[in-house]
Amino acid sequence: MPAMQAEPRVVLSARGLGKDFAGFTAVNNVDLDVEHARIHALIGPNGAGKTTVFNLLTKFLQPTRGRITLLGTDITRTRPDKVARMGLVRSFQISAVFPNLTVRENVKVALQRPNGLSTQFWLPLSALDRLDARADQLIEQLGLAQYRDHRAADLSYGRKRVLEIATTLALDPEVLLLDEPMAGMGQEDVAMVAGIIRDVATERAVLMVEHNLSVVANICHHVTVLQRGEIIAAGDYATVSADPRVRSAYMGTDA
Amino acid sequence: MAGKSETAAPDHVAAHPRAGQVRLVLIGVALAGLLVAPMFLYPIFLMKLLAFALFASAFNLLLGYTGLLSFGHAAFFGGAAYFTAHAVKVWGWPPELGLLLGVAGAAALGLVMGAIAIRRQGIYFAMITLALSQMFFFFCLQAPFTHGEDGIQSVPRGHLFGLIDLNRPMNMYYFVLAVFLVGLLIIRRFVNSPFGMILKSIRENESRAISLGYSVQRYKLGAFVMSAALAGLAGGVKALIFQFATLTDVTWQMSGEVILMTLLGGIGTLLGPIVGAGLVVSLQNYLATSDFPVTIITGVVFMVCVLLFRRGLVGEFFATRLGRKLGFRSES
Amino acid sequence: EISDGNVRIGILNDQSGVYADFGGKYSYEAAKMAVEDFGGKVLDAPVEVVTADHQNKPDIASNIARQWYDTEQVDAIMELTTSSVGLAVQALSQEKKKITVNTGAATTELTGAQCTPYGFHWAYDTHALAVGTGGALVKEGGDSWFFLTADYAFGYSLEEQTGNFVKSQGGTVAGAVRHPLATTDYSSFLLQAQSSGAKVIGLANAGMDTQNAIKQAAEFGITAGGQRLAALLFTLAEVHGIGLEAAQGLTLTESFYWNRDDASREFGKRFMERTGVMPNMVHAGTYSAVTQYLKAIEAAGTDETEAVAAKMHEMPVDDIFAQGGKVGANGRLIKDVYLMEVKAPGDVAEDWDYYNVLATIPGDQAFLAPAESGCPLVQ
Amino acid sequence: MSAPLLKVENLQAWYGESHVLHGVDLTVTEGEMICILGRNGMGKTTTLRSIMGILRKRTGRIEFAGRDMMALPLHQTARAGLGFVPEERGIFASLSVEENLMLPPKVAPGGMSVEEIYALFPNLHERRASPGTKLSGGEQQMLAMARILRTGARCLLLDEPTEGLAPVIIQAIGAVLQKLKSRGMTVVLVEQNFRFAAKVADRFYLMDHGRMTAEFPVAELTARMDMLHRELGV
Amino acid sequence: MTMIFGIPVQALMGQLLLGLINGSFYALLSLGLAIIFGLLRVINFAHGAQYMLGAFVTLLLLNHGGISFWFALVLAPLIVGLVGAVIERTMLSRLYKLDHLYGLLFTFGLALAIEGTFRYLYGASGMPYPQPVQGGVNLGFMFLPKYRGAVVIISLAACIGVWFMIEKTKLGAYLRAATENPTLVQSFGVNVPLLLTLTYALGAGLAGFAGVLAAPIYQVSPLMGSNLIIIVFAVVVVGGMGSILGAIVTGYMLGVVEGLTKVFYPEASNIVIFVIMAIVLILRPAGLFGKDA
Ligand SMILES: Nc1ncnc2c1ncn2[C@@H]1O[C@H](COP(=O)(O)OP(=O)(O)OP(=O)(O)O)[C@@H](O)[C@H]1O
Ligand SMILES: Nc1ncnc2c1ncn2[C@@H]1O[C@H](COP(=O)(O)OP(=O)(O)OP(=O)(O)O)[C@@H](O)[C@H]1O
Ligand SMILES: [Mg+2]
Ligand SMILES: [Mg+2]
Repeated sequence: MPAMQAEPRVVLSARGLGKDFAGFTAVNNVDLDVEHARIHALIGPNGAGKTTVFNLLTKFLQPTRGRITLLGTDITRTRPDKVARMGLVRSFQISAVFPNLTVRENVKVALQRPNGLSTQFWLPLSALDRLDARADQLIEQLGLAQYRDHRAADLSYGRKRVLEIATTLALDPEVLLLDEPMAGMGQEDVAMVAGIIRDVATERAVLMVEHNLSVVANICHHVTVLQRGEIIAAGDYATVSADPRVRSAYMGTDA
Repeated sequence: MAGKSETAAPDHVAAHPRAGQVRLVLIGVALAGLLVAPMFLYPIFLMKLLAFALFASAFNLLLGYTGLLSFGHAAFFGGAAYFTAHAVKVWGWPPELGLLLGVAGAAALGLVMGAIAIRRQGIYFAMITLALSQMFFFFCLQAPFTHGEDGIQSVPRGHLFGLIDLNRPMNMYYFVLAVFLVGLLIIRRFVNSPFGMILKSIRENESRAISLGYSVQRYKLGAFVMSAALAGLAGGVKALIFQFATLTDVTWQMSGEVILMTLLGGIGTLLGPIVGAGLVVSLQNYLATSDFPVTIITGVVFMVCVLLFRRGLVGEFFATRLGRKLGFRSES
Repeated sequence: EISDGNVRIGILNDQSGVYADFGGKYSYEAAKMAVEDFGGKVLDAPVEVVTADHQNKPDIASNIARQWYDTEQVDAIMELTTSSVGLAVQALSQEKKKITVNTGAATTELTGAQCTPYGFHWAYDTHALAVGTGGALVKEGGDSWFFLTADYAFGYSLEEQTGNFVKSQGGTVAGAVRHPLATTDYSSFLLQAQSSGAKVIGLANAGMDTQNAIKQAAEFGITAGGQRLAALLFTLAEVHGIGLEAAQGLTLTESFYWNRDDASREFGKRFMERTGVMPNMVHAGTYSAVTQYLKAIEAAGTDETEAVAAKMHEMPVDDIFAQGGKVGANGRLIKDVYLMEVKAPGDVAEDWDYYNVLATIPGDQAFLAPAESGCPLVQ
Repeated sequence: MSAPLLKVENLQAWYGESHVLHGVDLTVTEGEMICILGRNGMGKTTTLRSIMGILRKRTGRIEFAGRDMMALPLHQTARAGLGFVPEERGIFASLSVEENLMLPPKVAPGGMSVEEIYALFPNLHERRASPGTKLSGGEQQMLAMARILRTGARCLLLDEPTEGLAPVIIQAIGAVLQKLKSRGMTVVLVEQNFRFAAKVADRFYLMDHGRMTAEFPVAELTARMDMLHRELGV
Repeated sequence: MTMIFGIPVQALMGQLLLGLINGSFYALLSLGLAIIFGLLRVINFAHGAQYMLGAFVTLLLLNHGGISFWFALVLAPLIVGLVGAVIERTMLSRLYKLDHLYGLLFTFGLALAIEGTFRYLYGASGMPYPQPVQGGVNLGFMFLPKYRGAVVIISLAACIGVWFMIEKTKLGAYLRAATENPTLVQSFGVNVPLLLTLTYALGAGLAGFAGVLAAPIYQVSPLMGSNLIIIVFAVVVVGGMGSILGAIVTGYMLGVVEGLTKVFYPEASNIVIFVIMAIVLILRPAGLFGKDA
């Protein structure tokens, strides 16, 4: 569907994307366009291939078929760290932080790269002090201020997810890929994170996998539904949730 | 090598406000001690100690700060010893250039070995470095320039910058001391730099570091080459001290020895490897004249360290109240 | 006149490895015996013997030697089994201006290109072995050779000199294969030697290495297949080690045999009482070397290196080990060596009576003349 | 009411130095399904891990089927009839799905048969030959539950079984739990998904900072809605 | 004489056969290592020492107990296995919770201590062990000592037996699962600590078994294992760490390759295994038989 309305606003797009694992097709013929300043949801039953699509887009996996374009550049064969430097940053389904660094250091690790401070092995650590202000601002924004100097490992699961989002935002990415950002979070955190996502999406594109349908309904502009690796529906939430195939494959009868 | 399930000691003890000054005084005392030591102790022994302390510190740079356990560092240490010895003895190079060649050679070797080894992690990495260094060992066994079992003997120490006669023990000692201190400063800066920060985060969570846009392999390789080069510096110096380059320095037992020194002193502390090297070298010296084989003690110390003092002597001290009061921290 | 009031002699050799029987602790005993026989004192200063195990590593050896000289007032180091160690310690000793008397190592380099004014080579060398064992076998028709060589200075030297000697007698060398020190499995080397078709397989190694090679050659039916083994460096200790069953018929060269004359028999018995084994040429050579060193100090009236070395070069050697031995300007002791054949088990009259002496090779044939040795000191 | 099957008194637990449980009391009767509600980090998971004996640094009393569980080594707790489904699922990468399923030894008769399990979770049947961790997150959750159902455990400790699952699957799991209940299985459920829990549980505990702060039967649910909204932000 | 690439066929066949004999030892040792690594995630650096222990026990049994080789072939591995079990129970088992590297370091120390002790007691030089089977068979291209032939057959049988036990039984599934998450497996009611002890004992016992077989060929010496162990590590890496089948196949294969190298380019025979290892790592980091990590 929306494939053809390719406007200049499309920042990340995939065409005919496919991935086979030893004879098993996890993703097949997926077309996707992620647009600037919009939140795009990828939903579907477990095992539909959502995380795999993420891995393909961020190049953690090599696609078997298809092409991926980021900001007009073909990245089908690019290395994952390069892709990240081009502005496509992801979070992980299983939370990913640097456990023995403090919350602030976690954020600063991310801030270091765009600031060109990462390869300097001849500078003292205090060269990083100038990142403190920006780091603290992000920490504050995500409500982690009181944990600023705690080791990430000591945070609860939900807070680790929040920290991960903070780290991701630190890179100020063009495209943000969030894999189940609300999983394992309490209700108030969900609301807060949803709000943050909505805020940051005003100046960048967001693609997220989420099972929390009320969040999807509230903040996502566009929804793509995957099943068995293929797209079965796409459109805004109202359209998609009315689709009988989606209802039977994913939402169940009383959603 | 962050012990997976060891919880860090709670950071309740705040450093004493004057801890910084106390540490400076301690460093000053240590330096003064090093300056006068050769008046009281056998200079060759002291030089050996310094060379190994530098070697262990270089090794720790890799293990303690990137979590990469190399079981092949002897290749750099012993390899550089050969390069330096050959340059000085056969080509007649001055000692400083010979050392430079050793460092460059070790770095090049590190680049090749590292490029292959960093493709894998953890235990695999250790095994691969071990095997690669063993390959280098057999190369050294057979390459004509190393003179196989005979080694490169009677390496001249020469004159430093054409001026200072290194054949005089005191001159040689202060030269070795200077090299050691410079090496240490380089290491210190390296780990406490923005680059070092990235290394640390890679150790903690590699795929997250990738997703943040870091080319993890290059950072690791960078650290590996740096560590190899410094190990090479130590090896080159050792060749000049003993006027000998030999197979002993490229064996895997040597790789094990440097791990022992680091582990015994404390992984991830700047001081640990130095203390560890000091202990191991003294022990070997002490036992060299007795009938009792060093390897038994070495082995048992190894086991005890792993089982009981994983933080090492220095690490354990840092973790005590006093250590924390003084504001010491270990990195792992 | 005696520096630091005493004379210390270091016996540095392999005490736990493949050459532990070849020299080892027994050499230390021989040195102590020599000191006791000399009266325990020279010029009224006590004489002491210290010892250490160098594990066949030249670096360990040179570190020990350095420490002995620098901190433990050692005046001379002797024995020094294995050539790589011998060369390393001799070079270091020259720098430190100390005397070494080598009884354990074989290479002619010690008194050849790398000779020093204070270095002496006492018991035997690769040239003597080549002339002795090599010559005997060529004479018996073994005119094509294949070498199994220990991969270090000693092996090369022995292989080269024996090969040259064989060629000079009209024989050929079919090839050689190198094996690391302390190899346990010789099967693939032996197989190569076998397929070379050479009549003689020259074992250019020593100690336990040679013993193993001989045993495995029997296991793989090599001797049964008609090829001969030449154990180029094989002494009484190794013969005892593998037993007469395996060793019988071997031709070998030694510069000492305890059962040769009354003096040697008397020495052998005393040595046996102390150690439980009969001495070979290394042990007897060490006894002789220590004795001669002490005599030289006495003659010089000082233990100052230059003076003692001069006396050692000048004085003839006459003791249980050498009769009328002369020391060349290159440091080489020139004395007779003996070609032996190992007896069959049935022919042995008493314990340790393992040899038939086939020939006595005069010193000037067995050893290179100082002028031909390539030693830069002899011009 | 029959005697309690599982009884926990004054349970305290520590992670290293940090004191996480401060005296948990809990009773579950045979055939009952209870649910522990609570915000992140309040100690729900820790409670289950302590009961199971995976977390060894603990004090207090734990009694199961009349036996004192505190002194039992870990492998004996399962033999006593407790089954645990961890939050992180714990699927084995080096085993195939089927091997994962067959792995836990049967500890008592009365478990489900493999056919029943496959009928319940068709996804697993389809992917039975592939390596365990190559399953999607949801499939792994199913597998983690499925393999305990085989063993004949009398009491299941389920840690957030619906986390990350699609609504249809959640419904399926709800149905499974109903079915288990009808067979007389005892279940201790830890949930964040309050709507789901409301459908299956008989009784609720509310957990806050390492203590149970409230306990009420399902019938009082509507009456307590306000309090729950406040406590959980539902 | 027929030639292949300028090498007499006779010499070629002979070296191949010798390679196979060496390969038997590689296979047995790497099998034990792979089992211990695969299931305990411990790189057993003490494997060489345990191999040496097997040989020494055999020698001591003969010298002090008059126990024959064939009986020792059963008894010595059991003794070594028992020693392994004690080590695992009292010390190694404390390290599983930690980074796997600690296991490597611990066993490294253990190896030094064991070898040092034997060196202290018996010296560094080898002690001969009489051949249990005398004589040999003339194969035309070479004279094969009967005993060495037997070694190939015995080791092959042992490898297949162990492989079958681990890959084809439920025990194997427990072991593999326990590698990943021992606590969870234990929470299923499996006595994991015991399982791990037995596994380590099995691995050590296999090393001891190889040691017994080696005694008559290679001399019993304290350092016999440390010379071999690094090569065996390379074999395990090439085969794919933890892959049981990989360890066995690669063991024989590399033995043969090494034999071939001795014919064509003898200088490289020490290095060839490591070269192969480097190439395999570049092309297939997980090893020939390893699953992608
Ligand atoms: N391995 C650990 N080491 C140290 N502290 C821990 C560990 N695991 C959990 N904690 C801490 O213990 C407390 C209770 O954690 P627990 O996992 O039991 O909470 P929970 O209620 O299950 O939360 P969630 O809903 O996020 O799973 C938290 O504060 C957490 O930070
Ligand atoms: N590396 C792999 N090898 C083999 N199969 C895989 C691999 N990774 C994923 N799969 C399979 O691909 C399918 C899609 O998995 P994926 O993780 O993308 O699902 P998902 O949509 O993210 O599900 P969930 O919502 O449960 O996380 C699953 O059936 C999974 O088993
Ligand atoms: Mg997913
Ligand atoms: Mg939890």
